[in-house]
Amino acid sequence: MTTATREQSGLRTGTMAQALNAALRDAMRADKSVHVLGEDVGALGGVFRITDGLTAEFGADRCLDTPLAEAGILGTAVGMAMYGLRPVVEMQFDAFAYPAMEQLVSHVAKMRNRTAGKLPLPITVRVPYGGGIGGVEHHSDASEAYYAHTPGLHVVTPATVADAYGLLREAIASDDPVVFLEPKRLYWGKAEWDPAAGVEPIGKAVLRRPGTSAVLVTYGPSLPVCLEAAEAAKAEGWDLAVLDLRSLVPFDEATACEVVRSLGRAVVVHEASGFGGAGAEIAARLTEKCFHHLAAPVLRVTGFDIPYPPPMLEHHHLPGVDRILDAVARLQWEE
Amino acid sequence: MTTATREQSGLRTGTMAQALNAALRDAMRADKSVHVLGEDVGALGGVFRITDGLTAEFGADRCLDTPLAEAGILGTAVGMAMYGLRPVVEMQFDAFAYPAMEQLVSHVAKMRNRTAGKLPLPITVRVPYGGGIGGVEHHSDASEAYYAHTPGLHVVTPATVADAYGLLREAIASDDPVVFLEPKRLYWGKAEWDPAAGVEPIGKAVLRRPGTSAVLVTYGPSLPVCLEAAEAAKAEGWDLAVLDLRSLVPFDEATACEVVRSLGRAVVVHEASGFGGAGAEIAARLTEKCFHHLAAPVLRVTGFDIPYPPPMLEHHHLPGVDRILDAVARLQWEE
Amino acid sequence: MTVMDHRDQSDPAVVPGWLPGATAPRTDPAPLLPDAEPFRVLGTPAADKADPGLLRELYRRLVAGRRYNQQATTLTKQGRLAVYPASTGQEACQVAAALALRADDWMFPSYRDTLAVVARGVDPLQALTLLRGSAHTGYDPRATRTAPLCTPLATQVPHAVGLAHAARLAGDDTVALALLGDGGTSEGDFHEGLNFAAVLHAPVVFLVQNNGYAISVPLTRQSAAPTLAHKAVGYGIPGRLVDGNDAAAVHQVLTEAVERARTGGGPTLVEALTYRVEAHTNADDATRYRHAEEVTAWQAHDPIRLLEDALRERGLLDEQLVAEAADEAEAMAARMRAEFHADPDLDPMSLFAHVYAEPTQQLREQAAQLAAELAAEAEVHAR
Amino acid sequence: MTVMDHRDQSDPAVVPGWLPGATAPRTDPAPLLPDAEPFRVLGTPAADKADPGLLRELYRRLVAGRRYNQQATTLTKQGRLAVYPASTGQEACQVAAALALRADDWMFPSYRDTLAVVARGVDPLQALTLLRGSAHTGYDPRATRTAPLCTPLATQVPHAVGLAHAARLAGDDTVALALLGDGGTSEGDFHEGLNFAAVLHAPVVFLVQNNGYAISVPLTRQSAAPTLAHKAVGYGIPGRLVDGNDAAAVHQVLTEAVERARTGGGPTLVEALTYRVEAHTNADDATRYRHAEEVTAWQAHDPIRLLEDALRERGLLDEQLVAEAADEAEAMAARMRAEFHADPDLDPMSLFAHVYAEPTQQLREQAAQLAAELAAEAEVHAR
Ligand SMILES: Cc1ncc(C[n+]2csc(CCOP(=O)(O)OP(=O)(O)O)c2C)c(N)n1
Ligand SMILES: Cc1ncc(C[n+]2csc(CCOP(=O)(O)OP(=O)(O)O)c2C)c(N)n1
Ligand SMILES: [Mg+2]
Ligand SMILES: [Mg+2]
Repeated sequence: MTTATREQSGLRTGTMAQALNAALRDAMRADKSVHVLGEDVGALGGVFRITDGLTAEFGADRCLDTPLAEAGILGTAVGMAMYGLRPVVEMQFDAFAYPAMEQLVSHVAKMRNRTAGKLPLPITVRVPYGGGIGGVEHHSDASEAYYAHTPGLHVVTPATVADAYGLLREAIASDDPVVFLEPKRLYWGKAEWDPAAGVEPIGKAVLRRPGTSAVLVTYGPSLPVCLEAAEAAKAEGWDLAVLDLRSLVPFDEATACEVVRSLGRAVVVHEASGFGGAGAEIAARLTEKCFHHLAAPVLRVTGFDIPYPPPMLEHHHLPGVDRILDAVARLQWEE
Repeated sequence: MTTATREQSGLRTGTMAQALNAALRDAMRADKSVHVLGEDVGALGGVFRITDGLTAEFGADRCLDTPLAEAGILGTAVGMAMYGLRPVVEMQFDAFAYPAMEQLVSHVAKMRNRTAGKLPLPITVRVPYGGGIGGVEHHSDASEAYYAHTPGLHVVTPATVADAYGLLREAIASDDPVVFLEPKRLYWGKAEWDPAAGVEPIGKAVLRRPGTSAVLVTYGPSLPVCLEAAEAAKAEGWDLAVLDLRSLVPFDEATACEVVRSLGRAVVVHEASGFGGAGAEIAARLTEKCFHHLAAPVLRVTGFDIPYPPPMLEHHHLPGVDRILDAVARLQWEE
Repeated sequence: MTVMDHRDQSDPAVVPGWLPGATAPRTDPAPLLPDAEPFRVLGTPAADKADPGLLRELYRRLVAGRRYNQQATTLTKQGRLAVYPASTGQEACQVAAALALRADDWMFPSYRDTLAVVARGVDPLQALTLLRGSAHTGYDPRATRTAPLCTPLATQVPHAVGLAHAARLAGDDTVALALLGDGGTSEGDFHEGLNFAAVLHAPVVFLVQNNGYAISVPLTRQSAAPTLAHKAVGYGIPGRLVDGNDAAAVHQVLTEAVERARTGGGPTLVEALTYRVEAHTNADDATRYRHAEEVTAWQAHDPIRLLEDALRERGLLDEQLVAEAADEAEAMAARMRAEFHADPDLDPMSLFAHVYAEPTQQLREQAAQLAAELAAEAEVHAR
Repeated sequence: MTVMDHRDQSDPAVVPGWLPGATAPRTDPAPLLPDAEPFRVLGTPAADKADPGLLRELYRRLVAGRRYNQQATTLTKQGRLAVYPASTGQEACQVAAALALRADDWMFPSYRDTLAVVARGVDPLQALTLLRGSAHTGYDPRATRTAPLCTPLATQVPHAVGLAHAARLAGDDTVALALLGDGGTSEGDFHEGLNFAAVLHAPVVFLVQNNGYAISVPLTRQSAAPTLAHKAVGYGIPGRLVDGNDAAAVHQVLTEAVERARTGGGPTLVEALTYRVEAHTNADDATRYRHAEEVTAWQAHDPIRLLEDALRERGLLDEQLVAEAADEAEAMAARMRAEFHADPDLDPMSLFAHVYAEPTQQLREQAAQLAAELAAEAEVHAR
């Protein structure tokens, strides 16, 4: 994938929300063709404030409050991209991207292919993603499986502040459409990051923690809980590696297979419902490619196969440290 | 699942399209609350003639030509179901169900759960499904993975004429919403079937062909090609079993695991794109449950990860006998 | 004759088939267009003729409604509700919508319409489970003929249409009322729902509470239509414009529309002009997108004040009424405080109870897993 | 001043903020409403003043268009096209739409508008790859400023709006024209697109070819609106009604709408009343849902016939024109027959060429797999 030029430098400290905001601002400064549009992205700065200040700096033409209609937003972005712009669309919550499903699957994902490469659509669709923030129904869906199964889309989700900045810059610079999933519950976590430092480009997984016993394969909102589980696992005598996929499409099979082959045991962790989730693809693929290196089947720890629960019960649904360690314990250590 | 009463009896001969038509007619005769609605389902009998004659017999109130708006159709069906009807919705082609994705995911799938069981929605969503009929772009999508990943939906696809009748009766009788995927390219295949005979209910897989070497796990449109491959495999010295899942949700793990454990080798076959497809779930699940019985990883033979090709190239995309046998050959027979 | 034949049978203007010269409007658009001025009762001569009982009833409920909004907002500040989208300033719409319906009619509320649901008779605490975060829908929609509060905007519109259509097919004279906001009219589901309603001639009424904003987006960025009620003509149904802060006017317009629907007259689109006095929800910061003067201006046009003035004018605002209304409101607020004082006892296993009529094998396993985890936790706690 | 500020700056009627009493229509609806009678030129006094060059040009292209429709339909019968949705009877709309645009404008056709695409200048064979089944879009949309033929109904509407909006932001005076059918107006995307267009004041024109049917569904089951053009008022844009079989009238109405859009006047919705003389596609059986008399009635109102009559009346239908038109049409038909006589040579490996800018690792593996299969097949054939 293309690597966005990094014109800004100097260490910054801030939340993921701020890093995303900085990425948008820097991308808009660097390239006049970058336009932001969506519901409440203007004066309000978005309900999560990711677009804060963009209308003030770039004007309402560059950061556009649209009418309330997601298919209309994405469809309008398609037309804008056809004229040479790089639209960055904000969907207000995951479940509110569903009305745009037809535009996404039948046009955004396919336009390059339908026109033999003549009409690529460099659209970034930002989706505040997943649960864990006490949102009432329809505010906490995790819909990455729909997108990852749709050929023509890239599907990216950052798990760190630095990646939030770096991957969003890469997504906007990409000539392909990118569904950019922003883990809601990581929006407010702070860290230091260097916008100029560059990050691994889209399509590269990163080993966030080395380990010798088994690997937790994860992405986006589940990275912190995996790191926590790896810490806790020490007490049980397990030294767990943690692999952050960063993008589901492209899927970094080489890196994932390397670590799985070397350890022989893996657990895939994500918060979306398990059945037909992205974890199924990851487990099936790793198994197929690493079969003879496996001491145990690749296990999955995921959300249950239920509609997302009300806030007071969501912690039972989301994979937590105990559930991850239970799975690790089932990795057939005895043999 | 509930088992629909079978008031009709006597052997019938006909195509899958005719069996589906008979199922609708018999269901409407048996239960006044069954209503059909969709685009062109009236005088025309649907573009595939599945609703042929229903308006003539039951009137336009029971078999309703709707305005052209899929979210409107499904949303209207939700309201009808809330008032006690059993709507059977026809989507004209898979890709034309995408506009209804929000209604499907946020309401149809969740309403029972959202209302603690007070508002179940006995809606059947019929979707002419998959390719292989020379359809131009947007007419051959295979979208089962989206539905199978959505908790609250049942996902069913018949592969035989008898199942087309039986499973559609079961789907209509079910108190849960069912996405009923009708393999387009099997619409015109003829067979004998007995409407009174009863079929295995939704949720039961059926071994279509016993075998001793390995099993092909499949569903819907890919069953015939799997049976063909099993025939062809005899020449190579393989005796392949063929398992027809019939429903992805509920997934008949018991039956599938039994055959996989007994044979130790399995290939999952479907025509949808492989990445994040239903085959990933099947492979991951069977591996997890049958790991120590496996002589080789569960392999997948699927459509490529590309937008559905134009008619003149579609045969390269769809899994065919050779591609299936290639996969069988990779099941590590030497060891 | 089937219900679906109504247009061909009853409307001789409908051309039998599509012929050249089938050009004259099939329906006369003139009666469909809303009046230029919103309909008003309070402060007009019509107020003198309004039923005193109704005005007093509206008053009691508006006062209770305002208090409900306040108490719920306070509960969010105390962390007792996850979120609350207040309808403060819109109480006239909420209450009138409920009173315009019969018990066997159906209401399809949007996420902001908790108060309308309560005014309809749903238990005020059960109506709040969604926003408390303890359960999705806390009431039985069938028992109360009130659909769940609907968050995905405008998706409830086709539901109302389908229910109304089914009721009509059954020969019942039930009417469905769908509530939504100005922003919701931009969604495809609004359009598809209204078109279905018109074509099906369904007994359904659409009430758009136009409060000038969709979160931060003002109406001028939402629509360029003369009024939102003008959208009706594009579906061939009447559009009506009403002052949404005039409870008597909203009540009358909705009652007429409901009656029209009930007696086979088909759907109506009603636009009520009103204002959301509070921020979008407790989580919102309205100072980012609107001026304080706007709020002040609307407070002068407050629905309770308008009604009080009208009642006073007619000598109907006696001490007893004021006291009764205040007591009722306080009693409800006290009940809310008492009930929501502590977190409820919830059964985590309920997560698996209503996914399907019968749980799948996979769900049974997942339930067993959670049960085991809970047991292990309990053991740890017991130690 | 940004483009987005246009309404607040240029329209003093826009209320600054949402205030009580913000009740008078913000836009006067009267000029937005279509006339009761569709606009006509041919057969009216206006025909005498129409530009003879334009009329002759329209004639040549209508004749060629009719022949194109016939030849394509014949090719389906010979199995040379996978499917063809003929626009026979609608040639006036198709041709006039193309002629109303400048080369640097953009056209957004629906799946029935192959002829409009050809009339716009796209190579007639390249325009047919989709329906032949050899490739999706056969022409370069950027080079021809013609979007791909769009099958998912009404989804092209917001595309046209977005492109027009982007052009306006760039300071270009490019206009976008979106074509769709009567059935397509029921889709949410139609609604959302028109609303965006109106709010963005985008230079876009919408042409609804109302041919009375969406496959089998007649207009009375599709809409209860006075006319489809009346939908315009709900967005605050003008609606115009035109006889879709009167090529001069469609041309004039579209030219005016395009000019209006080009000069900052915003979007227009045009409804053209016409008829699909053939079945929906070659795969359809129209006898199931409409009477033969209907077809006969429309043949008397055939667009070519109307134009011929007008030309004859003015002495413009000379032998040379008739011969020229026929020759042109035959030459095109001959080219279609020749080109489509045999199946094309297609490269299966092209399947992987344009999924992403760069293929993923997985796609490279899949391509290798297909290449190996093709090689193995070739080997078998070689033996
Ligand atoms: C489909 C969908 N998109 C976005 C949202 C997020 N959202 C919730 S409320 C709201 C604004 C609604 O405005 P309006 O319809 O005017 O109702 P009001 O809040 O003013 O009552 C938005 C954008 C949603 N709930 N559903
Ligand atoms: C979203 C969507 N739903 C359904 C279809 C299937 N379909 C193709 S054409 C058609 C009818 C279109 O009618 P209309 O818009 O009037 O155009 P016409 O065919 O008359 O030109 C339908 C239902 C589709 N292409 N897209
Ligand atoms: Mg509002
Ligand atoms: Mg049509």
